[in-house]
Amino acid sequence: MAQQSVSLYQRTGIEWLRDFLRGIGSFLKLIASNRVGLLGFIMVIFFIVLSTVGPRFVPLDTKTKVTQIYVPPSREHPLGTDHQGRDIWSQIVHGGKDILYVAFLTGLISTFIGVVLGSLSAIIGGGFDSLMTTLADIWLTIPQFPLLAVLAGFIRLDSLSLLALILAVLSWAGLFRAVRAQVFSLKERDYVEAARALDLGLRHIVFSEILPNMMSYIAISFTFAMTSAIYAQTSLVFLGLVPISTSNWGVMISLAWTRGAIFSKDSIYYIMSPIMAIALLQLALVWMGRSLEAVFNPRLRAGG
Amino acid sequence: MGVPSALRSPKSASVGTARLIRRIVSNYLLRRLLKALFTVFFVTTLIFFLIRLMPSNPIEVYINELIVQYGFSYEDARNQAASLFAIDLDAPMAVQYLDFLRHLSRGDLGNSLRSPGTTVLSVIAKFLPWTLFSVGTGLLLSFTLGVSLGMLMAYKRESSLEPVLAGIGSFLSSVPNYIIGILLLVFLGVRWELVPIGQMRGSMTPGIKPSLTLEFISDIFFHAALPIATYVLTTVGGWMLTMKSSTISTLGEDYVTVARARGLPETRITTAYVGRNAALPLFTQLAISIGFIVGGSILIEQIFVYQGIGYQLLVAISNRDYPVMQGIFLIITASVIASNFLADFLYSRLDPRVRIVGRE
Amino acid sequence: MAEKLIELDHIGRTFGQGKQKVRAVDNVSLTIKERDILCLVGESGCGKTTTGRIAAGLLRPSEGRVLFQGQDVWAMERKEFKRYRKAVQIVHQDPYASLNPTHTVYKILSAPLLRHNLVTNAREARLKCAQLLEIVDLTPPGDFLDKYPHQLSGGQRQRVSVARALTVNPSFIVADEAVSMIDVSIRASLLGMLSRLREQFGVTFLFITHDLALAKHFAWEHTIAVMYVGSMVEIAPTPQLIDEPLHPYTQALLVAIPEADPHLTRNKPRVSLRSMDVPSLLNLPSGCRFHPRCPRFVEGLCDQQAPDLVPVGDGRYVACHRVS
Amino acid sequence: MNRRSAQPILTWTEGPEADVPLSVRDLWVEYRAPRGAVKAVRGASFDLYKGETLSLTGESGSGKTTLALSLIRLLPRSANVRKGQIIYRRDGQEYDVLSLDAGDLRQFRWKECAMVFQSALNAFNPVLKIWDQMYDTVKAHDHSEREEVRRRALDLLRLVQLEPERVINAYPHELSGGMRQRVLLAMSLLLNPQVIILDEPTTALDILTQRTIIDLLRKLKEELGFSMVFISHDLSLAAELADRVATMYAGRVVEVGNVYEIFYRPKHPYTLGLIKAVPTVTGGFQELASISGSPPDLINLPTGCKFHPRCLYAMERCREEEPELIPATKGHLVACFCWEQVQADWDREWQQREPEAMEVAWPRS
Repeated sequence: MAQQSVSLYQRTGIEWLRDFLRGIGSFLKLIASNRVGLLGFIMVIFFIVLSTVGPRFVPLDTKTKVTQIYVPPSREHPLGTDHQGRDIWSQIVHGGKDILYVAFLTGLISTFIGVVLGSLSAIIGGGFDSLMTTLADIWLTIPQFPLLAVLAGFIRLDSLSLLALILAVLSWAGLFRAVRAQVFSLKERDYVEAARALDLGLRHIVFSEILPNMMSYIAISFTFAMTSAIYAQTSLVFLGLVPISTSNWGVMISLAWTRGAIFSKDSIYYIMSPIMAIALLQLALVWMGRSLEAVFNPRLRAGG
Repeated sequence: MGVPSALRSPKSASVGTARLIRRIVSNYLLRRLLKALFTVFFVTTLIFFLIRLMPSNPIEVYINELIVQYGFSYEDARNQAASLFAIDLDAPMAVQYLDFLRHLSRGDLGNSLRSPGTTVLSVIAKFLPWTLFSVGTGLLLSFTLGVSLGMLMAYKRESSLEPVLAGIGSFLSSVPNYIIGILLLVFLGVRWELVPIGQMRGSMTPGIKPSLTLEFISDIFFHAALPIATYVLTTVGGWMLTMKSSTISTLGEDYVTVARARGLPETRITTAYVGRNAALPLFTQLAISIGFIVGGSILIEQIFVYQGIGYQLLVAISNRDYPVMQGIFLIITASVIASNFLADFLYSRLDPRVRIVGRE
Repeated sequence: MAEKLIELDHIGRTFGQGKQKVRAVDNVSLTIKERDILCLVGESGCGKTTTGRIAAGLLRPSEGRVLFQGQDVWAMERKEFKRYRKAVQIVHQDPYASLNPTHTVYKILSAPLLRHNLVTNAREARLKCAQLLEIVDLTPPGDFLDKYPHQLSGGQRQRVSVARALTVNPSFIVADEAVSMIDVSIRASLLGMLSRLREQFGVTFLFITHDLALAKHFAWEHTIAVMYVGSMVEIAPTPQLIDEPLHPYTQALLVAIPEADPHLTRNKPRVSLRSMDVPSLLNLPSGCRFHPRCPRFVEGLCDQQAPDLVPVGDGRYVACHRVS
Repeated sequence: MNRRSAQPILTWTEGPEADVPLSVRDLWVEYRAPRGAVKAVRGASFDLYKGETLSLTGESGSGKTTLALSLIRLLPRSANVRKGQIIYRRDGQEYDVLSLDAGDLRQFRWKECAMVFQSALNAFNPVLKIWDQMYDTVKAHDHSEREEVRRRALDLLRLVQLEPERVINAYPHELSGGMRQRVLLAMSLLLNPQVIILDEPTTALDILTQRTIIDLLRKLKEELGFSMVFISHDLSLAAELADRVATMYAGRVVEVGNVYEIFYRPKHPYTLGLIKAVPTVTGGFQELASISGSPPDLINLPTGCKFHPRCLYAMERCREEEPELIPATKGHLVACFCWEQVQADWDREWQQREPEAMEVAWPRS
């Protein structure tokens, strides 16, 4: 009997590998189970590939060609050309990198701030907690975008990382509140108390009992922080408040705006391309955020 | 028979100071008012120190500018700066700060650097009403529309209408507001030529006299139409989706089931039982929403060349007109806080649980 | 005579502050001997769960001492405290909240084993987990080890909770309404399993329940303690408490509980209480907490002075002016 | 209300049909779920006699709440009544509840058949005063004078032992759970209905309050003469209050009969198991027995009798065929192929344990 149970409960390396692959498979299956989420996921992947790998294959067109101003889409120019006869497609390919970089970095920093401050506030409690909540409440009533615009008036926001840092710091309050509420409810769960009784240690409690159960929250917060970072960044560029150094979609809209392309009937592809790129990226992130919720929430996995 | 404490009539006793403080702390509206005042104070302080402590101190920048561009002596430049910023530059920081607060409490926000002789207050007085008008109308419209559509979606959540509305709602709430503004301009104004965008610029037709005539009112609505449309389009999606989920969860509440069991007419259930309770959480969301929509006015007024406070802020920023920037930012924050307070007030009228909290 | 394992010495616990201050537990003393069962009975909100959490060392009392094998728990050295912490385990009420939904049964059970070096490798951990599942009657264990909590029924989850508590070989288990949310048709087998643990492993129990019938069944040869709105009203060996309750609250409770026997329940005497409302913890009555409802209320005594829990012989304790 | 088309109705009652205000026949209700259809009620049938208390008992998932909700057609949207009849009778007329139109249904609810819900804590609209909700209820059904409604409401609140003037002007959150439950009880009597359904009305209350409410219910029923469907998972409440008891398992009434019959001569192995699983408070120590196995998965039900995987009496036939609810003795129906054997075993056990017990148990027959 004992012999039997050993072989019954022993797991070989191949089995572990199989389980691992199965895990990835079920992750993809879950993403796929939500149609809108899958679409968002594919679109986000597309934008990432486009902006990271794309520039290697599509050179940025910088030559002015007077004969080719506002040419409609063709084989040669899939999205037509701009007011200087340059290829729009190549600008789209090259214009996403900065935006994604800032969005990703902002998401990372602000999620980190939110998770650390929110968890600390919920775990320490007492005076620290009430101070932090009051601060967050006040912070939330300050209109963020005007503050950002005023800030841009004071400092030159020409470093992408600095911009990301500022955007992340500005958005701490919302994330803080969400994470704090989550940790507050999670730390009162019976299984956390059981872990305390079993003396499993703070690290186990935080990283194994609490965090995995708020992954969906964190993931959604992350995508949310990314969308607001994209919004803030492109609007600042559009208003000309952030020094224009490289080409990105915001710069394209801004140029189209200042060159009056908006008021020209021929320039529809020029103005619509960056607009659609930004709008689709935002949509994709929001959709993906919803499906991530399903992936991390095991109660929704019941069927699988 | 015992009576719970909440039902006992309040003891008629002398009201001591301690009791007064407890009253204030336990009164929802007073608590909110104190918080609002504190937030205004917090923001002004933030702005003051931001200006003074920035790596490139805008006051120093301005003094330099006066010296280099206009050949002022350092002393003259300094005096000019001090008078425009309404700050005594020689005093220690703490005194400057108190001075600043004193000026502020008198409503003195300093003078514009770029158009000498113009007070910041007059700039605000001239442009703020237009923003309040367009943003307020937009918010009201989108709230009403969003709440109605949200309830409709919740009630018809198994029809084919719901996914369509949900799709539109999620599209509108995820696409940035300036993009919607540009799209309106490009398609309605340029491609399809449905609206005369040339004539719609500004906040009213030059020469028309402000009065309570139909002509004037329709004129200001004509000029504000596109900004208002943009505000509505960018925020209505959020209200729709929030109201939908709030309504769905309210529909699952026991008291709605009980109301049905009691045989109440469906209209009564929809309004007094579902609608009123489902809308409550939306009032707490107004805070973030108002801030967002007012902040968005900077972009929207720029796109439609609407002469409001957001447009003026951008002008001030690009001119580096610091006192105006500071003043406008303060007033924007103050109006957001004031509207939040208003939302809180409405909320406390609608939810008796908030009102009574102090009596427990 | 068995050794005293856990003693609660005049403990009290307050939650919140200012106006929201709630006195959840007030001046409660209890002694539990080794291999004994103490059933703590009371209505929801009477402070029995708080008492249980204090006994399990999960909550520090605001006043009073908790003694484990004669040592003050909150004055212990860190190492000693950890030993106590592991010796005392808790099984919660809600089977749907007491297991982490993101972990498999194996992960739930192996975490404490690996953390405290009770096993040396993963293979041994799996074996040990399988043994634990067999102890709590989840057989064959292979069917359960890799399941997530949501794939188990309420009763099965509760068994996993017990198995998790057993990983660290506890000498004392606080079972907080451990079977209350389980369907009656399978309750008895769970109770049977718990009793077996006492016999097999010498586990001592603090069994918390609102159901006096359940308490009577589980602790027939042991002791029942009755709580009312944060304080202890009566402690007695089970058969005596059931046959001849002394405190007016216990009497009222015994009479009020309906029985699953039409004759018995319909022929129970009626006690008329002076009030129908349970006092709020925010606004406790003066003197004896039961006095606003008590049929044996004496004016000027019961509403002035809180009675102490005093021994009345025969291993019985009562807190009532009219009894002692 | 429209008279329903004259159709013969099967009935097991002996007297005239007018004495049966409510009959349920072969009711099937399913819920749509991602994994498949949840078969909550599967061919449930019972009669409610005039002036009696019928207790529906069963464990979680037995379908008792679904059954109760379908009586006043308050099932959630995901539910679907597949077939069956719910017949309501008043003044010699019969109505099919399931085919009432919206207007008639609204009138039927509360005026004919009121329901007291499990969680009175949330049964009231938090933003309206108790009076407004009382008045709403009356206004929805007839055009009574405001003053008259107020007087009646105050009377009823007094009847359920509340301080009427205070309670009527209170918001729900100002009342305790026990008070709210009594207000709901008073409200259920507002329109003098013929039938009241009570769904676990005392589960959330403390025991002393529960006892008061039970006594109150018994008194009210005697004074006002309504019929009551009392739903509870707690066998002891059924023993306390019911005239007749119906046991439900996996969406079906498996046994129904007089309360003494059910408790002292159960004929279905499931009822028997339940009785053996519940300890009494007073009296000596009793052995308890569990029913083996676990409650069935309502999406993938076993074949044949749904209880057979847990049943000690199960035979080959039970695995293949589902037993019908048939009369075993007068007024005592059971859905089991082996009920005779169950009863024989039970009798033997009783006589061995307490010879006089049977005498005590049969005061009526």
